[in-house]
Amino acid sequence: MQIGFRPKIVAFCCNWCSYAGADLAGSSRLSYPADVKIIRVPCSCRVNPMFILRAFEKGADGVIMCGCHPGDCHYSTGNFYARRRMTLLFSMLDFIGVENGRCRVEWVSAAEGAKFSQTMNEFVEKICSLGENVRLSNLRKTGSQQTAFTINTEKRETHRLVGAVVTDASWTGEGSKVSEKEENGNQMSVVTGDPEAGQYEPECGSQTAKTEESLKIRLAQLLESGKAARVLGWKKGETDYDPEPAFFENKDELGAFVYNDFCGANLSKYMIEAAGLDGVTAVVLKPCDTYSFNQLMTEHRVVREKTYIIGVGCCGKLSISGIRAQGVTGIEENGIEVTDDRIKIKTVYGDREIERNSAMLERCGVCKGKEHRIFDELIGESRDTTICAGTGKACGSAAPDSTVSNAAAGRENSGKDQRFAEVERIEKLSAKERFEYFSNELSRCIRCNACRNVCPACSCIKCVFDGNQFDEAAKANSEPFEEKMFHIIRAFHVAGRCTDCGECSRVCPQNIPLHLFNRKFIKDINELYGEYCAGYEAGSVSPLTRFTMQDAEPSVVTERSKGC
Amino acid sequence: MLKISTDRINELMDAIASKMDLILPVENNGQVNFGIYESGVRVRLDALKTVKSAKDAFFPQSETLYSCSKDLKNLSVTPAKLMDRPFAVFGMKGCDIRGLEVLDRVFLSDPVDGFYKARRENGIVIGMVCNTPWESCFCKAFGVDCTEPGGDATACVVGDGLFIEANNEKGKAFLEMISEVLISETLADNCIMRDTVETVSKDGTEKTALEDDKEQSVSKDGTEKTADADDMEKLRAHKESIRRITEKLPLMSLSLKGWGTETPKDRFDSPLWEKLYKPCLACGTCTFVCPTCQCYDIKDHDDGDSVRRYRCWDSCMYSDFTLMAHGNPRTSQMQRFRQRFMHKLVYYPQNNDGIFSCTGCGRCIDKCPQSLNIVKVIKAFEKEGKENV
Amino acid sequence: MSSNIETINIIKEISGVNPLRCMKCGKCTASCMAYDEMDIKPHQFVSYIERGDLESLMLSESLYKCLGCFACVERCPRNVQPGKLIDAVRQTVIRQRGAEGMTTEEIRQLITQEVPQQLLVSAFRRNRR
Amino acid sequence: MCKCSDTLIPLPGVITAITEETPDVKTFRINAPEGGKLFEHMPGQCAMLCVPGVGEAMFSITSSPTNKEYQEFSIKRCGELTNCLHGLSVGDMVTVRGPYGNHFPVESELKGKDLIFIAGGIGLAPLRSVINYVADNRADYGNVDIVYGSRSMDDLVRYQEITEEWAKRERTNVYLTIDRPQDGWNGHVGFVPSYVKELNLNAAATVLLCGPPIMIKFVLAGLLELGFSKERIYTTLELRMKCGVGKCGRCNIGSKYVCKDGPVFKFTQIDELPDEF
Amino acid sequence: MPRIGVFVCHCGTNIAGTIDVAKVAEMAAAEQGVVFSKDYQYMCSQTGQTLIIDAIKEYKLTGIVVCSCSPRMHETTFRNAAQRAGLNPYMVEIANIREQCSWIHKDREEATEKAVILMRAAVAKVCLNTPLTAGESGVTKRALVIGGGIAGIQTALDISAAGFKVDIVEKTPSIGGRMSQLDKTFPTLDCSACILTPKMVEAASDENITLYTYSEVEKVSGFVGNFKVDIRKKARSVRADKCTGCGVCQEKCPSKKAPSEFNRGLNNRSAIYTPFAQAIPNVPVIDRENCIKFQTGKCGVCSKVCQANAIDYEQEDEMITVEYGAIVVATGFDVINLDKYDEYAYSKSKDVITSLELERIMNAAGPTGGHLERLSDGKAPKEIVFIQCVGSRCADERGKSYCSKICCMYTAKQAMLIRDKYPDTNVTVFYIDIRTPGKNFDEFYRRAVEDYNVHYIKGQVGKVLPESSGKLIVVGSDIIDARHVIIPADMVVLAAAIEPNKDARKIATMLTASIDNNNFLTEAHAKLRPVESPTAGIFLSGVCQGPRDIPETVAMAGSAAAKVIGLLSKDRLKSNPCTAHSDELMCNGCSTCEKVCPYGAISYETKIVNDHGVKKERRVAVVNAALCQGCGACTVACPSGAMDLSGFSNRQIIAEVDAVCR
Repeated sequence: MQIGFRPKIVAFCCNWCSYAGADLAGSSRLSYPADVKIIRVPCSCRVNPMFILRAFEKGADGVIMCGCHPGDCHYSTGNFYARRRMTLLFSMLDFIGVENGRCRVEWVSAAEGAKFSQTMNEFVEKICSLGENVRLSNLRKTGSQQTAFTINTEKRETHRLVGAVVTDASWTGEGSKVSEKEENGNQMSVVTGDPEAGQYEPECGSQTAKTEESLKIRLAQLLESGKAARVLGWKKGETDYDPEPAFFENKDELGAFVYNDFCGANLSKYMIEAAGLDGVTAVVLKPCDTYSFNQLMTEHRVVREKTYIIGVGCCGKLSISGIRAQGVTGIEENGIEVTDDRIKIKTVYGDREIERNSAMLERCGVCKGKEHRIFDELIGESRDTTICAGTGKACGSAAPDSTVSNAAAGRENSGKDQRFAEVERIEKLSAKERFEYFSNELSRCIRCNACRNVCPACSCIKCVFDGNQFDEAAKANSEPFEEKMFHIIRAFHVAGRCTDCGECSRVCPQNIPLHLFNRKFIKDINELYGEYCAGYEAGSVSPLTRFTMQDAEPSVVTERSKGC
Repeated sequence: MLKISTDRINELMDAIASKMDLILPVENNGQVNFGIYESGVRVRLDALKTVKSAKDAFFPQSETLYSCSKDLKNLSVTPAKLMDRPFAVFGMKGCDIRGLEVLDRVFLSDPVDGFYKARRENGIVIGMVCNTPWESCFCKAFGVDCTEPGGDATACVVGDGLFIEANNEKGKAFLEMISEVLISETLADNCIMRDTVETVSKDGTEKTALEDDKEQSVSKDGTEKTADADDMEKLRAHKESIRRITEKLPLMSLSLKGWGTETPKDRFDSPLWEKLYKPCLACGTCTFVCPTCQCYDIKDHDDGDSVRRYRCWDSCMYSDFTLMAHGNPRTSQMQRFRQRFMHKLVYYPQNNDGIFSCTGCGRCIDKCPQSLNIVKVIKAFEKEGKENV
Repeated sequence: MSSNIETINIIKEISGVNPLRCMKCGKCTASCMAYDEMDIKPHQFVSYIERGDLESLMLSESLYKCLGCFACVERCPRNVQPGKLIDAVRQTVIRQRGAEGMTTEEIRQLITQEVPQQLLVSAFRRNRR
Repeated sequence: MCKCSDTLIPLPGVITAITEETPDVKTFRINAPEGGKLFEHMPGQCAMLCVPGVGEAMFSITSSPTNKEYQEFSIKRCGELTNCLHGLSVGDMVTVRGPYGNHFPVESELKGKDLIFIAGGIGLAPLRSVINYVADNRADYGNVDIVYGSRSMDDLVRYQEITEEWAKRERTNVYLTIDRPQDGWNGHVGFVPSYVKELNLNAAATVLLCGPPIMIKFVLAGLLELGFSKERIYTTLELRMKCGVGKCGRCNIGSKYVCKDGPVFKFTQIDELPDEF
Repeated sequence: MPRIGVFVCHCGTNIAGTIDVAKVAEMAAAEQGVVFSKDYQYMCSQTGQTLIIDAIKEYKLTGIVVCSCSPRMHETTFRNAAQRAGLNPYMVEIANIREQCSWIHKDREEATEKAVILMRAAVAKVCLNTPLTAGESGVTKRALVIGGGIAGIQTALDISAAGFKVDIVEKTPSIGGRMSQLDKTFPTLDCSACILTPKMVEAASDENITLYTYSEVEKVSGFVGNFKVDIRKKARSVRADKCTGCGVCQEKCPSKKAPSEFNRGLNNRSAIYTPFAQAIPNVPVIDRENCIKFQTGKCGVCSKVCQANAIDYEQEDEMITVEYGAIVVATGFDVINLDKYDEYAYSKSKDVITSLELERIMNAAGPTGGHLERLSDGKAPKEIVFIQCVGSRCADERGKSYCSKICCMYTAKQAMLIRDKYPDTNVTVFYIDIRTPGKNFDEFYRRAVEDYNVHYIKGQVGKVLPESSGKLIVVGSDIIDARHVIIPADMVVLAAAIEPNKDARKIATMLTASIDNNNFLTEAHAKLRPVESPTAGIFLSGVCQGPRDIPETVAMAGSAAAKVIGLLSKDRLKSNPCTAHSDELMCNGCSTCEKVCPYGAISYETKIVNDHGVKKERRVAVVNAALCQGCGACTVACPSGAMDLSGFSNRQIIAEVDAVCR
């Protein structure tokens, strides 16, 4: 413990029990260090994770939250909710590498003055042993308010840069010899498989085309018969890989309708706006989009009666960034031809052929199952697209639309366990490595809010980061910690509501694996509070809005991570 | 003209970095962005497009303007220090450099933005010839020649040689500085120093200055480099091949008829905007990756004892961009969507004698979550123009 | 007297007894099997230690009468453990007397049939420390 | 035109006087800390006032350039910053930067012309600097009519020099009106547009018009009926401004930036712009 | 710009002793928004409050911060002072620099620095306070008393005397509680039934009081003034309106093997029983476990013999929901379980009994008809030994750490009565200290020692050895004469410790009243508010709050009744103004907050919302301020931050966090 180090500790005490316990410790003269400053809140359930992150951001070295013993809460259920929220928050803070001794929850009743002072003494001692909150303060001091790389105008240490690693990138003039990527940079967990992998029954490439045809006919009928005032689907873009979501009002507009392997956008978020228009809107939803629609229905954001859902088969969606990451550029007009396990691309630099899985979206590799959760009719076949992380080959031995047997969202399909493989890999890293990993990833964030605006669960009319209620600079990282706070708080707001549709990672221009935050929360919820899949059926109650008497204590995070 | 073999790039970068800060395309977990050159960093000169343009080096995403401290009653304002040290930005492509010229017209026009001006004066821009233009590039439509990027100096990689030629005085001074460092570092063994007296003319045909410098070609390790003439030939052939490739790219032949200064009056009220804007999410991706977006916001940040006012990028697509206390002139997303493209293709050219505020880099095409972009807007109006004309 | 205080502290340390916890209820003495042979009763040990009167404890017979059955430790409502205190004082006496205690040879002769088995067990236990 | 090193860096200013014009409008007199004016400005120009930590906004400078000792701003309470400003007291400091925007063409087109000032509510503030400027070089201008209306009696911004001095000056007449009859008010009652029609002002004069958007729309229609030409009707527009120098891309109507090419516009210019304000 | 006044209290030397109050006041002056700061000796004194009132008027303050003791002590005092000065009472913030700073830190400089930080946090918070007016809520003019012992009865009588309706809910078939099991009471030795029965009759006949015997409280919801309580009236299987109380059914009932709880299991009772003769209501209850009719379906003797045919086997439990303004907990106490005390052989020998069992034996209506006899062989005991503090004042987990307060007095009473009625019986009492803290208590004890020659031995009993001859060898020690005491006793009476009723914790959870780990309900303030629970509207009467004897219980019952009367006499109650409110511009109507609200205070409506000129129909949350208690669970559940809590708003807490971490 550095000598002379005076930790800054913030204590949130609930007015009825722990604040009274603190007073009792005071009146019985049971001393504890002066570094602890107490903030009174009506109940432990009033402590918003933003307060705790704000305290860390403003230089606190430790934050402790005290509340009544579970069952004794003056508001009867307050501390149960607080217990769940804090457990998930501490688990996330531990996940990004903040030493988990830094935050703690303690239940202190009004009669336990001695316990209060003893807890405070223990906590201060623990924080002193951990020392100053070096990681976060470093981030604040070095990362000045300019973005990480711009030269700050203060002094520049002249030092001889020896041995800067320059990649073996080759840049010869004619015909780009592209440096082979040993690990597909932006598709975190999808490993490029070898060509002769995967044996599938039906020709999927042509299957999507068949689906498109039948979709067009059916949608035209819907518009014709007046059953639907408008149709929400995808419109053909300039090239094959950039279909854009669009509303179609009449038959001839449907000519531009397209449904191909690049239609990755989740259309359920547009249904919020469509709920305001009069007449029925027919919408084309992939299996993973229906989870989001269910969730929006639970939250009364969409109107079921004004929606006609066509569940469309899905063979796993591709993204151009997957193709680009393999150095394929200069694609000619409609030069992409997708078969079920290969993609043939005609480019100005010669023709290329790549593995279909390598361009597939990360979420399709761990698909939750091809069963539509809500639909009025089904068109087209799906094909299992889960990829075993280890072999990279498709594990989909099951029939094309793998049925989801038990209620826990496809525990069967082996692809599902891979969903948390990446989270588990990071959890095994040491706290320091985790912090390095996330600082590095999130330092690329340019605060463009694409992840927030595309997310069907993040559908607030006015986002808390836009208002000045928490006076956060929504647009710029005036404090580098804020990028992390933005992403943690966003993940927290959608915890229990996020259907893991993977849109946030798909749209991130800097390809930050944002889905890790949401999956970490889903994994924790499954482990601590029982298997729960948001949107599995409409009307399900999110784990953060319910509790049981025997929930795990927040200290479970410290025990669990005693290992690494 | 400086030629250095590609596997000695490391020393070149060290040389530059020892003198001044160096910013160049750097890879971080598969994403190539402009970043400061320091040890342990993966340089990716071969990457065509970075996610964010190098605009960040001259007009940073957030930058302190001044901090104002208050003791008891009186306020004291201390402006932030302007950039006073030279720095080099290596590897900017033609579209980025044109983006800088577009920004110059904004920030260097009267009244001059001091912060931007200081960075522009101290910054040395080393352009780079594009090696593999993507299909989303359409810089030719805006008159940007990707083989002649411009900037203070232009670098081009041909075969295993990296050629850097100075385009102006600043570029020349920069090359001299490098060559001194390279000589002093006894690294000059296989790099030929060329001092081109006058700038190489655009079409690169007659280079009078080159002939008489031939005897200066010092090659320490004794391998006699082939005459520099065929280097120049290889360079020209390489540029020619790149130009031929750009012809074949689909979007390069985009026509801008009906935009810029001769935009029809009623384009503002055209019903087409209503159809085009629908999928837009109002996120700020297109504006934050665009090399020419100039809009910024000024906000406060309370540092405890003093208040720091800083400038940060803002996006006209955000809902609170024009929000005032008593209302908002642009309430619907359609108006904001229209404003973005009208500014790029109509208002800016009207204020800056016809130069478009778009350089055709194609970043917004690559990065828009819902695949909306400026090319679709132009083509939509082009189609609409054909129908009812 | 000063050396007294140190020894008392050592005794307190060995026995781990905090005499202040005693509320003078006398239950330890009531539960003591060897009550009659003891000149100083277990509860008095606690108050003597508290007062610092070590001499009379060192000279008292009780040290050798205590069977070490720990009934007093079991019954004490305040968890004062007087039995351990008696052991500690006996240990101090042995330490001060130097090593000329009985040799193992002499002990073997004393052991005859009538010696109760419990005495042997507690004897060995007592001299273990 | 501004002393500071960069247009975005403000100068600290101290509030030397606060006069309460109406329940929600106060006029702040601001000087440099060491005394004297912060900077020179032309009538119609504005400046950015900022309370550190609260916010910054553009306010028109209501004092005339001919006034050498101080600058004045009339501020209506309608947002977070204005609320905070209204809470300040004499001696508090704010930061000011400017002047920004163009100004009424007092030296050029207005010289020697008959002038009509039509103002509604807080709209009188920007016009007041022109009125005082014209007052100080009275000879250069023709006769002057001031038509000023407001919702109610206590919403009338009573700059004393206009009602006392100006009403008495030759070739000048001041017409005040309020929207609805109110006891204690014996002046004209009625909306400004209808009042303008009643006064049958000389159609050749140049009009300087400023007020809430609905009032401008009706007054403009009325003036056109009376035969005024759009060429000679000026107004100031008000949009969200951040930089004040036409760079932050926020206050544009079509290709024109209100803070740089405006805020003073002729209606002919306004017609060319798309109606997006 | 807010104009804040900061007042730093010396609190005599409590604060000034460790904190440099002048420096705190001086640092306060430098804070943004503070226009006046002063330190004074006693802020809560009259002069202190006038200081505040004058400063508010003179400096036109918009908010004040008082750095003093805990807000739980004087927040209302300073709020009233502000109100008297015309300032909204909720523009007052308290910085707790006594309990949480000066009292617990020694180093003066460190404590001063912390006090300054706490002051800064309070100033930062008060700058963002908004004036609040306390809402009003109605008061149901009816009280509920849980527990029908002397505490419950007395409380009910006092409340009904003021004209309010009261309901008593008693778990056992009759009211009377623990006192009805006693024989005589100290110090006046008057017979317990004689003074209790009139009270029970008075309670039964009082038209304001309704008795719900053999009933339990199931669920409590609502808040002070508007409690809604579900009461389960367990099925007695006897029609109360028809039963004449003749008692024939009890005699004739063939099943006699159930142990009588009233007589502490010393004798048995019939399946259909009334606990004791003077039971009120005198209506028997069928104990379904032991009733042959219910177990096997064959018997039915009681319905045959009952002339009033009041027996009704089909009677089921009945749930009723009643609204109350106030609730009094009077759940009483029980004797601790002595199984772990094997040294006294309580579970081995029938002659080792607890004092309460002795009361039953001495009582005329008891199992032995009032004759003092040994339970093993029925002979009159000649040698009785009393053992005090069995389980009390004991630090290990077998017993209780506190002194049970009443054992010394009732043991003296019992000893005196035995010596008086059976002069030839020898009584010995082993004690640690005799505690007789009351009027005529010590004199009563001296009479037992001097007039009735009870042998008091200062010492404890080590062991009680039951011998085959029926004798109990009591082995104790006399630490005054330092002698080993061995008494061959005929009977050993243990003065066992008392603990709160087993259901106290269940009821406390239902009422959200706080409770300590000895299961005694915690009072709002140990000295100043002993009969109220911190939860508003909940009052404590009797031993449920701590060990006490009958006179103190009756006194406490009266005080609890006075508090209840004070509450019920108000027509409108000031409700907590710090309630949640939703900003309709930001509310998504996603009903996440409704799921976490413990009081169901949130409902939804679709209305036209004008968002900066754009009018749209939206589903927005609406908070019912009367129901909302201001816990804040909804504010954190709400993702968009639309839901905020006045008094503890997001911006205020963020400002406090910033001030603390600066």
